Amino acid sequence: MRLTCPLCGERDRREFYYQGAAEALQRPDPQAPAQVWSDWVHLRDNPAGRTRDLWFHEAGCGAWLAVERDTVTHEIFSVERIDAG
Amino acid sequence: MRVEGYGREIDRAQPVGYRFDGVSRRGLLGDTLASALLAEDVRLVGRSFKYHRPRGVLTAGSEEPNALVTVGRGARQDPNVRATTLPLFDGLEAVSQNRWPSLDFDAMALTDLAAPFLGAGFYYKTFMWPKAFWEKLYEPLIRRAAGLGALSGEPIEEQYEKAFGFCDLLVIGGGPAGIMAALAAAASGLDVILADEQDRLGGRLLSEDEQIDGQPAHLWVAAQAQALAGAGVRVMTGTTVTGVYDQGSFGALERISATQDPADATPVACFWRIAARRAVLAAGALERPIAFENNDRPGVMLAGALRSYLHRWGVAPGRRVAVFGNNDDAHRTARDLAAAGVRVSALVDARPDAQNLAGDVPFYPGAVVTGTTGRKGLTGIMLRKQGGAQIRVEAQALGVSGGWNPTLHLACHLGRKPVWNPGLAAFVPGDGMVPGMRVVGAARGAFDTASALAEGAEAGLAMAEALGRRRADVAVPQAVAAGYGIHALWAVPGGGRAWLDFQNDVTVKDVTQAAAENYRSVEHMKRYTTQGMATDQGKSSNVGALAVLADATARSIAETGVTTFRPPFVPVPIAAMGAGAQGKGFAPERRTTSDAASRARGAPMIEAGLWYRPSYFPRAGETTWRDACDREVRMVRESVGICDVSTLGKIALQGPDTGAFLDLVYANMFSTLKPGRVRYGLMLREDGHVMDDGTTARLSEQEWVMTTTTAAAGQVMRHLEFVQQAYAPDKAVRLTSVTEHWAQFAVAGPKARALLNTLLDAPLDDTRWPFMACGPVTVCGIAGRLFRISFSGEHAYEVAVPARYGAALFERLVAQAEAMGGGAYGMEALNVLRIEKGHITHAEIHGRTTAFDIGFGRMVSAKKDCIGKVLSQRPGLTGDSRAQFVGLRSLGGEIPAGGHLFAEEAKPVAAHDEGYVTSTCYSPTLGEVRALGFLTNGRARHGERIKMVDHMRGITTLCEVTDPVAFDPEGGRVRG
Amino acid sequence: MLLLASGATLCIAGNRRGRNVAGEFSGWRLFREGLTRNRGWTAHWRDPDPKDSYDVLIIGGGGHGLATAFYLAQEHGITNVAVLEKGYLGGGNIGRNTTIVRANYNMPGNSEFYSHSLKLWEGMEQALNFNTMMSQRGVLNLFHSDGQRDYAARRGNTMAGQGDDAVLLDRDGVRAMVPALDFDNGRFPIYGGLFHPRGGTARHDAVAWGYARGADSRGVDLIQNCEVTGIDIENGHVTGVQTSRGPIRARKVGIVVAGRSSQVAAMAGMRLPIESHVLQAFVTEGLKPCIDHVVTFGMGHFYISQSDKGGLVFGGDLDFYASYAARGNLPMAEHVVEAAMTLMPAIGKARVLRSWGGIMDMSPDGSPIIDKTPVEGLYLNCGWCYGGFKAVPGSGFSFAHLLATDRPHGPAARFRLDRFETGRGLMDEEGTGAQHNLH
Amino acid sequence: MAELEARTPAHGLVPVSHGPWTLTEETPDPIWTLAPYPGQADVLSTALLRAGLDWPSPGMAVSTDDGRVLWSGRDQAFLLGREPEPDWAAHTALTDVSDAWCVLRLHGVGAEEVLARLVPVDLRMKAFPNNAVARTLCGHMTVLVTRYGPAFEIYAFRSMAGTLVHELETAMAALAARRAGR
Repeated sequence: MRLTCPLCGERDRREFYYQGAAEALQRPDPQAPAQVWSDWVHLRDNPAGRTRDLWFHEAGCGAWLAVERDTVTHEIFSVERIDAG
Repeated sequence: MRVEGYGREIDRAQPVGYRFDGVSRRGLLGDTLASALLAEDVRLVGRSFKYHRPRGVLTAGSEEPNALVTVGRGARQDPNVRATTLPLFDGLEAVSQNRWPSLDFDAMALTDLAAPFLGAGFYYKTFMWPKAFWEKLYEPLIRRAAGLGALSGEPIEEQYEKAFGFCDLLVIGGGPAGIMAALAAAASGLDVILADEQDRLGGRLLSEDEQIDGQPAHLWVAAQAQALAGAGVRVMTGTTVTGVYDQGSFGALERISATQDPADATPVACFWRIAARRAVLAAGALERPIAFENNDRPGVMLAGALRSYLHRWGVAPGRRVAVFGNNDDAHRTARDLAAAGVRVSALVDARPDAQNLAGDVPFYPGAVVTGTTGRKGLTGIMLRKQGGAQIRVEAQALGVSGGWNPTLHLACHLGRKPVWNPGLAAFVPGDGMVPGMRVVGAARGAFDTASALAEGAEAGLAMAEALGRRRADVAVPQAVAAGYGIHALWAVPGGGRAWLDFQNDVTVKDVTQAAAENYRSVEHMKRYTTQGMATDQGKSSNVGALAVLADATARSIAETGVTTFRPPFVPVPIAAMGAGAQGKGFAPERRTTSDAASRARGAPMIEAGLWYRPSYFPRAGETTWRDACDREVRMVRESVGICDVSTLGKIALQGPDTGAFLDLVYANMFSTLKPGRVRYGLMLREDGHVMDDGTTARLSEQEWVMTTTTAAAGQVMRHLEFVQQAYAPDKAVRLTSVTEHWAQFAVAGPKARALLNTLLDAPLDDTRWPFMACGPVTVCGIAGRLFRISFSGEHAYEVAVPARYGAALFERLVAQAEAMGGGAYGMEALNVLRIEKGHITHAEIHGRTTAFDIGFGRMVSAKKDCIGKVLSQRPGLTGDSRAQFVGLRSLGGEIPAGGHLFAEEAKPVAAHDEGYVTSTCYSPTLGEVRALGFLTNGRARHGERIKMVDHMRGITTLCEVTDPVAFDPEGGRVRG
Repeated sequence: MLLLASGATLCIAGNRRGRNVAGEFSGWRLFREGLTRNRGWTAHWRDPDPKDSYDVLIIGGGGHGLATAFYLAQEHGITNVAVLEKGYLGGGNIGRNTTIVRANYNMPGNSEFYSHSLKLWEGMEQALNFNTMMSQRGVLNLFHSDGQRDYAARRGNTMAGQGDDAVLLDRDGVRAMVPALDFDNGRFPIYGGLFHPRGGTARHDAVAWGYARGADSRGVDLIQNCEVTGIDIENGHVTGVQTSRGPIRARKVGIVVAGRSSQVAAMAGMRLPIESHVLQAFVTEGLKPCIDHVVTFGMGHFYISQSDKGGLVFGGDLDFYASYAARGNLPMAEHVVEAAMTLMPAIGKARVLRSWGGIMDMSPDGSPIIDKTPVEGLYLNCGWCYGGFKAVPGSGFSFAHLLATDRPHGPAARFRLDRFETGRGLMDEEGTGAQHNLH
Repeated sequence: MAELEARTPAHGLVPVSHGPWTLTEETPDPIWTLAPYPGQADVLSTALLRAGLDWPSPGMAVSTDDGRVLWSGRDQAFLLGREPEPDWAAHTALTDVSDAWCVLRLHGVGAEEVLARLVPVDLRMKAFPNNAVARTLCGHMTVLVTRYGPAFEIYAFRSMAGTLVHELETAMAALAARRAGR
């Protein structure tokens, strides 16, 4: 697998650390009910198809990236920095 | 036998001496082991897996199922080598496999007599009684009988390597299609790699008598090799592309050297990882046999392989050769052999309407071979002529062609299935099976040379166009467009055993029996019969077997489907794919600046993650590690000790928003920390458990430095980057790892200040340097940093200098400490010191503990949000039912880490389990065994007696539950 | 529509003993058939068309689903049961794993469950009249530091407390058992190992076939090529399923579809604490016996054993990214093989013949779920991470118990769905927390 | 007070030669990381221009007589060979990492073939010209690789100097043997 890092260009999968679904970016409000928090940490859509998840270019530029891709075909649609705003 | 005037690849002037099964033999330079053996009429070369049937060479390529040998001796012993692809070299020693005592007389061949009782899946139905006998008797017997070659049992000696390659276009296969694709793409400006499995380009053309552009095809190939080099194509011969992975990633195995010369440092093989923007699969096709009774005799070969042996190595495997086929291509074998003067005793064609294309040979259209004679080597074939008459024909070799299967394996590696083409009686690749890959030539089912050339050229141009280049003008050479005219024939009906998978001994009957037992799915059939699971992965047998299955289940072949094509296309040595990892190469070694000095002092070094740290520093007269450890602990408690703590993660944080950022990542408050001060911090995961702990110092208003544990340094850095980029992207805070920049040493003990004062430009005092102070210092004239922090519980500092001075400073510190009655201390003493003080490490914060568990529940600040705060308040993460951090004082005996805790009278079984021990030591300070652990509701149970049971070491010890802090609970010493 | 009162138990007379349509298997039978040209062998299971309704539907004809059906019939006499399989029986992870069987877990919950499962393994062949080639050759977990040894001891003590077997070996003990390891030059020295003699391997496909044959012979309908496309729910009760072969009514429905759990649960409107990940495994060409146990490396995921056919079967870590493509990527394959080279360089000449990938249900604590769902009559069995194969008998037994009695089965009582919300009874063996792919 | 002796990261490990390649140690001193705060990259860029330098685009280095600035990752660059101006701290995090890196120089025709054994990035001239920079891997180590003049510079963690030299030397020796065999 190869990912095109917005900073480094196309790179081998071995340079990246994978974390999980990109919904980790939407951290609930500290006042939100406990169940909202628990669901956010534990539950996943886990789609068989298009998904958005988080990868860290750990052995590269150090950018955390949101990758849109297909979990069945492994096609990659986009790679973005999560801090790009 | 050798055939005069043939053999494009051999040099008749250069004999090569080798041994097979101990017999000295002679081949020619350019031979493979298989061609050399066949040239000397050695037909029996191996034994099958299950019935130990005699086996001979079937193919001329890597798909060979039969001719597997073991090469070399000692650590260089290499089992399961295909004789068909092994280049002959002087001194080669090869032996046959899976036979005892010899290839010629194999006692295990008795199993063949029991074959009626050993059909498909027999082992699932027996060996169940008596129960113990499976493991004691049957399984060992089966294991010994199974397997092929043997490993030497010694670590390998040769070099292997790995490499990365990059290109615009990867062309897989260097036959006519591949050559044209590469030429056309390169001419259009692409950066091309052309990989071919054989050690020369040409593919099938090497084995054929054909013309291209008016010249013999193999000479045309030689000319193209020049052209490719001229066009800048990177030609990788001897390189098999083994796997296709996502986004144009490919694995490939390059065989470099097979000479087994210990003096040669050349790697044996290189495993390539190739990234290509586009790919052309031009891997050709593989011929398949036809099943008929006793079609497994040595001497029965594939028809195309006979042409390879004739044209490439000038070899015919017998004086009389018969050919059996169901397509026009088989006729070429009869034609070429006859032209070479080999007697063709029969050309048998199953097609009733077949025309003889082979010239003057006995021709039997509409006939089939129904059986063979000759146990260890073919002597004749039985054939049933059109109309039914049976005759016997003498033959030492039989070339069989059941047609050709496109070599489409790589196109299927991403999970797409090929489609059945009834006209070709073969599976062919569909479009777009691998994004960016195009399949051309025989690999797509275009079996004639003219089509291969044209399709290859077009693919090369199309790929160039797809990558934004202009198509070059490329002339497609002229070649014949030979017919194929296949009429499917999978198995000749008959009573005896007709073999499909030669290596695994799977017969037509096995497949029909599997179907009768309702193993009708192609996957069930494969797994039940082991069809296609041998070293060749069924390359020549799978399609025939599933055709038999389709017939047995009254389904079409298309409906029946194929099993999954999986990498690697050819087996890859573990040593190649894992090159570099043998010994220390598995992971980088990290050494501190004091490493050499520690080793010089005799310290045994132990692994701490990737780092090496000293275990203890032995001194004369000390006989055990405990002697040294106890002495080092006393040294720190009584005078002063030096310990390299550089391995702890150090992260520089800068920027006006750092305080707020730290408040988010730490459970406790940091924004209130004053410059020049240090604070202990506890970091949680978002799920509310403890991630790591450490100290963070505020060096100035905007400059902070965090320490992490050695174990979690990488994880914490990654986590901090995530929190910053995800939740605080606009905040002015930047993180930089400075772990490697600073060499940092703990100076601990009552004389720590006195020691440092001998090295610092300005002396320390309690007013400027109270406990938890930090700031810049000058050490021996070098700008450094000082932190008054303590893991040992003593008056202690950590002093940091740029790493280039680390080695020198360590020596100075240790020398000074020794002069003051102290010295260096290692991990063992460090561990004792912290256990005495009840300080946690990752033995305690092992990922399942909460702040509550370790008694730090109140550190989770109520005044602010932090990572992990909400989930740390889940009901299950606090309370009396949690195992809580406690100290344990031995009431006599050891308290090994890993022991479990039980009430004194309880039976030590799971139902009564109340906790466990995480850390243990003999405390020389307290003169007793002390441990740390977790005990259900432990904080409320200080003073209780508890039983530690360690079944593993057979130890039971009564303990008193205590506060974790065993020594100096008031903490007076760190401030003293 | 049929409404099932909550808590009602199903008790339908069934054939608990089972009469195999293919007849009893034995050495004698094999001999007899051999003499009569093997013409007497018949189908190991029927291929029935689905009926209109069943008492229990099991979605998923993998190892766990087939075992569930078997134990429903065998232990509870519930035989009006259908197993619905999208593809072929045993085509999921039971057909692509590294065949390791063990009961060497540390956390309460896992410990008692796998202990029970191992006992079922030990009687499986007699219970099924099918040789699944259970080979208790022993599982050896190596450790490479003092800290790892302490944790191995802790785990060994848990096992002993559970009544299972564990032996803590030092370096010499390991050397005597597996001399082919690199004891002298490896990157991470071998300190010792935790040996679990009753662990071992089994022939994975045979387990699926044995349970299939056993369930079929007790009256269970095994329906292949039948994909569930919807779950029918009325007033909070499950009433049946929609399939590619038409609707089927049922009083109870069990979901046992590792690798598709999230998709099937979504049909009932549920979101699961599951992420799907690829795990690769590898087999080499056949070799004469050289590794007699299951050996695992402690400094990176790597585990290896030798099959009865001679292939070295080994595996490693997840590919780490969410995926439903049952195939792996090169970097992880290389990493696994590199671990092989540092641990046992004597197998360097062995050639990797085939690699494959299975889809793992990764849960937030690395441990499974066997529980009711908020939908009455709908039950869930998922989250096996990579513990699925060894769990097959225990999972089937416990899930059948839950389906039949509506009460959790003792050894699986902690596999609750709500543990993540409450934080009670988490079973995080790895200590890596709620990041699914780290378990 | 006596000065402490300084030691370079690859002390005693290099030089190494095989075939046409030589491996030597470089000591660019000092090395500072420059990490402008969010929205401050332009300000830093202007300041660098004033100092005769420039803020490099990702994957590139700026080399002038006044020093070198190597892009070194997300919002970060290495400043080599000179100290940053103190007033840059107002908009940029400045960190002295001079001693954190072991810097090796691999010289010789076809050095990219040596590195192709270890580095998963195309380092051929066409893809990786002079002053190109990549943060990537060398074997299992995270590194920074740059093409500087006729040679490559490889920056790895100081603590890994031994492994770095060993891996490069192994690759050099194997490739040299391979070439000698032809």
